[in-house]
Amino acid sequence: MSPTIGVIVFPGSNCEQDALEAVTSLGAKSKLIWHDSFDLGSADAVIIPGGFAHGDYLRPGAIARFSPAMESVFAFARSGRPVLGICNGFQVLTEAGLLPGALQKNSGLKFLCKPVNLTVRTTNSVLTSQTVKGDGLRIPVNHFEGNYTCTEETLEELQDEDRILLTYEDNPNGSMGDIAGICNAERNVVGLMPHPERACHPLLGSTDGQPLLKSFIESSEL
Amino acid sequence: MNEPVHRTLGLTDDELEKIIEILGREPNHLELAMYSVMWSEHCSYKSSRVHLKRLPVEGEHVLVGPGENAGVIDVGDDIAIAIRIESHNHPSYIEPYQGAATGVGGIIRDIFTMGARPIAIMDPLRFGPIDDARSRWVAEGVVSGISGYGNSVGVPNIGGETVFDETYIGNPLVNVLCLGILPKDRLVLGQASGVGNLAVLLGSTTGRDGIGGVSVLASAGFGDEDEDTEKRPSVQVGDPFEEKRLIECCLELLDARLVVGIQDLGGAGLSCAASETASRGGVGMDFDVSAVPQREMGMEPFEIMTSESQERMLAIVSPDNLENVLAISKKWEIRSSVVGKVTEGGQLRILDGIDGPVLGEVPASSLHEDAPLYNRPMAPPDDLNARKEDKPEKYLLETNDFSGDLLNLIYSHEWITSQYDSQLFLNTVAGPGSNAAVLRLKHPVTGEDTGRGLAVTTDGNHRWCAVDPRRGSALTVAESMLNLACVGAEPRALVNCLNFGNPENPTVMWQLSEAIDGMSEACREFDLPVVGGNVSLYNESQGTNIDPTPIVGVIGVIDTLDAPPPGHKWSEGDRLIVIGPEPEGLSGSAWAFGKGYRKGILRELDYDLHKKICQVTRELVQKKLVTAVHDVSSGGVGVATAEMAIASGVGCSLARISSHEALFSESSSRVVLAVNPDELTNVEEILNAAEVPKARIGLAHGDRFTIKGLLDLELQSIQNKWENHLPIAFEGGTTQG
Amino acid sequence: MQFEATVEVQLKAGIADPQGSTIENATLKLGFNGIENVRVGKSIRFAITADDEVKAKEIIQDLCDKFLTNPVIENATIHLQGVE
Amino acid sequence: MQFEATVEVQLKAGIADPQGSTIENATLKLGFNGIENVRVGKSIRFAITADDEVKAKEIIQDLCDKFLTNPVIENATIHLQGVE
Ligand SMILES: Nc1ncnc2c1ncn2[C@@H]1O[C@H](COP(=O)(O)OP(=O)(O)O)[C@@H](O)[C@H]1O
Ligand SMILES: [Mg+2]
Repeated sequence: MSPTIGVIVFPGSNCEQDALEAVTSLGAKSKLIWHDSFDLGSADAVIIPGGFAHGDYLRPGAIARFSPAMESVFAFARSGRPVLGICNGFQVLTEAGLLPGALQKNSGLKFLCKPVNLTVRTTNSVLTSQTVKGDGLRIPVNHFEGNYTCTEETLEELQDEDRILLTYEDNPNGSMGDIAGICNAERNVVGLMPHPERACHPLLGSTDGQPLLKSFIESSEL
Repeated sequence: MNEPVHRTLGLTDDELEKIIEILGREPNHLELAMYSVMWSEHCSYKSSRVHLKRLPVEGEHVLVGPGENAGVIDVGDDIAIAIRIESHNHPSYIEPYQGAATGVGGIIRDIFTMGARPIAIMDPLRFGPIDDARSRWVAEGVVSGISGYGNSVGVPNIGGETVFDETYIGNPLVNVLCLGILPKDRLVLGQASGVGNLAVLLGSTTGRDGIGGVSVLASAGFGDEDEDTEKRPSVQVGDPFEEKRLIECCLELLDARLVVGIQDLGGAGLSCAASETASRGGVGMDFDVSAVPQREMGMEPFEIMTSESQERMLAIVSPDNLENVLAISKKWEIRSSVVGKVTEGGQLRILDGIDGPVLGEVPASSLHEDAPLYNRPMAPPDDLNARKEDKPEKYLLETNDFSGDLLNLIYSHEWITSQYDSQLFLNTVAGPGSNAAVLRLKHPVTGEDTGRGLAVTTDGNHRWCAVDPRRGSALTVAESMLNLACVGAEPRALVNCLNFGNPENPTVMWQLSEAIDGMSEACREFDLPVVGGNVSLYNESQGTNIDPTPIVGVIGVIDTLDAPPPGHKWSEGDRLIVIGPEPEGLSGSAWAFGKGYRKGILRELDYDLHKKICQVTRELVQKKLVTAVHDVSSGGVGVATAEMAIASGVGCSLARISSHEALFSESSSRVVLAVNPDELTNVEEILNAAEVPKARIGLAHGDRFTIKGLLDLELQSIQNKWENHLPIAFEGGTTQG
Repeated sequence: MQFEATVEVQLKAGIADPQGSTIENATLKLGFNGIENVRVGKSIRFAITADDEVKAKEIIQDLCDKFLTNPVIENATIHLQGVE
Repeated sequence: MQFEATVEVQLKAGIADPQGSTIENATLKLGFNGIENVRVGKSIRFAITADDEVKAKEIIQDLCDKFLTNPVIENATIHLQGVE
């Protein structure tokens, strides 16, 4: 039985269909979950997709994290189910406190859309289990606020607990520790700024997003 | 103020006479305000309409031609594509960020009004010289405005153009094209029908922004002028979040077939939307101004009717469906209010309360159809012949720094394009920086991949059009055809945005008329229907008109999209071939303009040869016989090959390019091909069979960019110049004052 | 002399502030009542060295006009405080 | 009672502020000397109705903690002024 991936849609989200297309192309079932509903239905795993939830007004994720669906995602995550935040979804997860740190404006103060090279730092997470440590992945970023920022203690903790999943080869946004993606202590909640769903089709220039999304789908079967 | 009111509103005495004739009485202030905005150049096309009629508009695949919010074409598989281009030049000069942002918002509304989901935008831009700090301020603001709005509203930006030239120093051009996709049977038109149906206003509140010229009507009510401008800002602020919800809400309403017609509110606001929907449907409308949600206290009816507040739509709904419409709006957190109802006859009545007093009453169609039409005086420039004689070739002896000249002409657009989301929706196979943008064609409802593709290009060339507006426009269309051929696409339709100076100047009118003739001729020759467009006049500052700048957007279809198109990257060892006629003349070239030689004569386009070149290029691309391909345009063969070398990271040795003309001429119908030696015979056979002129010009290899006898540069040095050109320029800082 | 300056850049009165309205709506949903007319601007703080307060103000005003604001849609308010 | 509130949201001291540095560099290029330590924050103005000033401050503080700032990187300063 292929698992069902629920994709949360806030007003202003815009990558929800892309996430859906990518995970179904990899054999999962998927469905959209409107932010106003507490009911995550039969989702085995949840993706919070990219976009501009509530216009990113005030701060990305600042309003979205109060949605009913996020309350359910909170419980879902606490129960150990896989949760993935991509780009805006990562921002929502940090605002919601499900992941540590914050995402500030890019150090170059410009929106940035381009493919970047990432290095896999650990395979111990729901996003990276199917990858190889040290491998390079070419995946696009697409954000204005992708500059990962946290306290020195948090950074140390992330490093010590092997919770930095992906780093940039050539830091595009000023992120501390070149961080592109991290996970929580339980390793079932993950967030990353690059868009793996944009690298899942040969016509789009890279299929390096596939192992990440495959890992995620597989982890939701367990 | 001694000037009669109508004149301060920009209406002539004759126009007032006409209004009196239509109404059979003097108009009141509200009515006058509505006529003044609807009969403005911007809304009525009064100076250009007589000329626009000459453009060919019919074609096999055309579902909707000019006259609606967007053109619509059939691309097969029950899929239709809506396309439109519009300018937002003047607002972008005074507030670049918001001017450009609201330009993006406006064109996107034109597309989803048709029932189409917006899937891509493109942005042909023109700015003053990059060494001017204010022009950089404009450019930086415009680009971040397009980025800020477009990315957030969720429509990828897949291409465009950026030109810096002194002609735009006091008047930049910000044109935006939008493409939408719809199942053929969802097509809706912006019309009202069904007496008793309701007009529902969706979206933002209405404020005093953008009521422009008509604000004089109320100046008596306010004290000093400063306060007045403060209360009636000419600048509108875009709200991409509202627009995003408006898109989703409207598409859901259309999917559920809950609306009879729908219309965006653009120029002239509610006056335009109410009268346009009514007159297109052959009905009238009772419109209740008091029901319009207002952002500010104490707005006058004329302010409400002419406000250009952004992110609003007017839907025509049968009373049975009202409840459902309101429910869907609520889901998307879109404000909705019943503001009017469809009536018999053709009168647009403005009321204070739906059963309240009538504040104004005009025949709805008179606001459009009776708008004045001018055939303004035209005259070629007095020195036309002398200009033709003044060719750049005359000055050749003074200049022979081939390397320096080439390096000055190349720059990467990445500083701009990396600020745009170019990939959303997972369609973008070739994005910014390609010969033409290429999108996967997926069914808009099922999401199923058709295995086919769409290709789009925007082109404009003020240099060619300054030298000769007629030939320049024809060449612009030709360049678009060739761009599409380079990605293997068959052209289907064209839209245009005609950016010109002051139409009251006979030379400008002559330029406009010539350009339209050139464009018409080319479109007829290429069998390319014009499905829509926009005219932007009065692009002038301090009495100086911009060079004529018609921009075209052309869309085509790729039958089998199973691999990305060849692009600019050649491989070590590839043979390089140029196909097309011998280059001739430097007039209108980027090289010549860079040196200040802005006159001369353009060669006439050989349509038959151009068609052959397009055809054979398309064939080679479709058969995957070339590694790389680049049409020769701005900067000539020099820039084309340099860009290919930069993209590849592989240099080249070229020969048979031995003069300025050979290196920098932009004469048309030429393409650089890079061919793997194994395919060379094959390719040359096809070229021979096609009877197109061809010349082997060299070999891709190594780490130098060498043209025998002219220049020899390290590839790395070209690359650095290319990459750093814009970033270094912008590091010089910007200032708005 | 050195001064601490704060420049508050606000949208002019008639200009729409979508960010402000969205925040206002959100406060309601979060259960905060009685909050209205939310307007979002920038606050720019810096240290400036100038001969005297008048001179400092002049420089800052110039900076605002040229660079920190677009007077077409924004107003600036300057606060200044001596530190030495 | 109604109050006019201004909440100034600033990045915490240790947090890098690229916007501030960019402005600082630009001032130099434009020929302004003596401008240093530029920090850019938000200024959020609104009207608030509450029983009294203490109550109003309480509500705003709560609003700041929950919503207007991200405590990981930001601080808020509250200014309040009665209007009735
Ligand atoms: N240069 C042109 N070529 C062809 N059609 C044009 C041109 N300019 C305007 N049109 C058509 O005239 C119609 C009215 O345009 P416009 O007033 O700009 O629309 P809107 O009301 O959406 O602003 C459009 O359908 C447009 O396609
Ligand atoms: Mg329209």
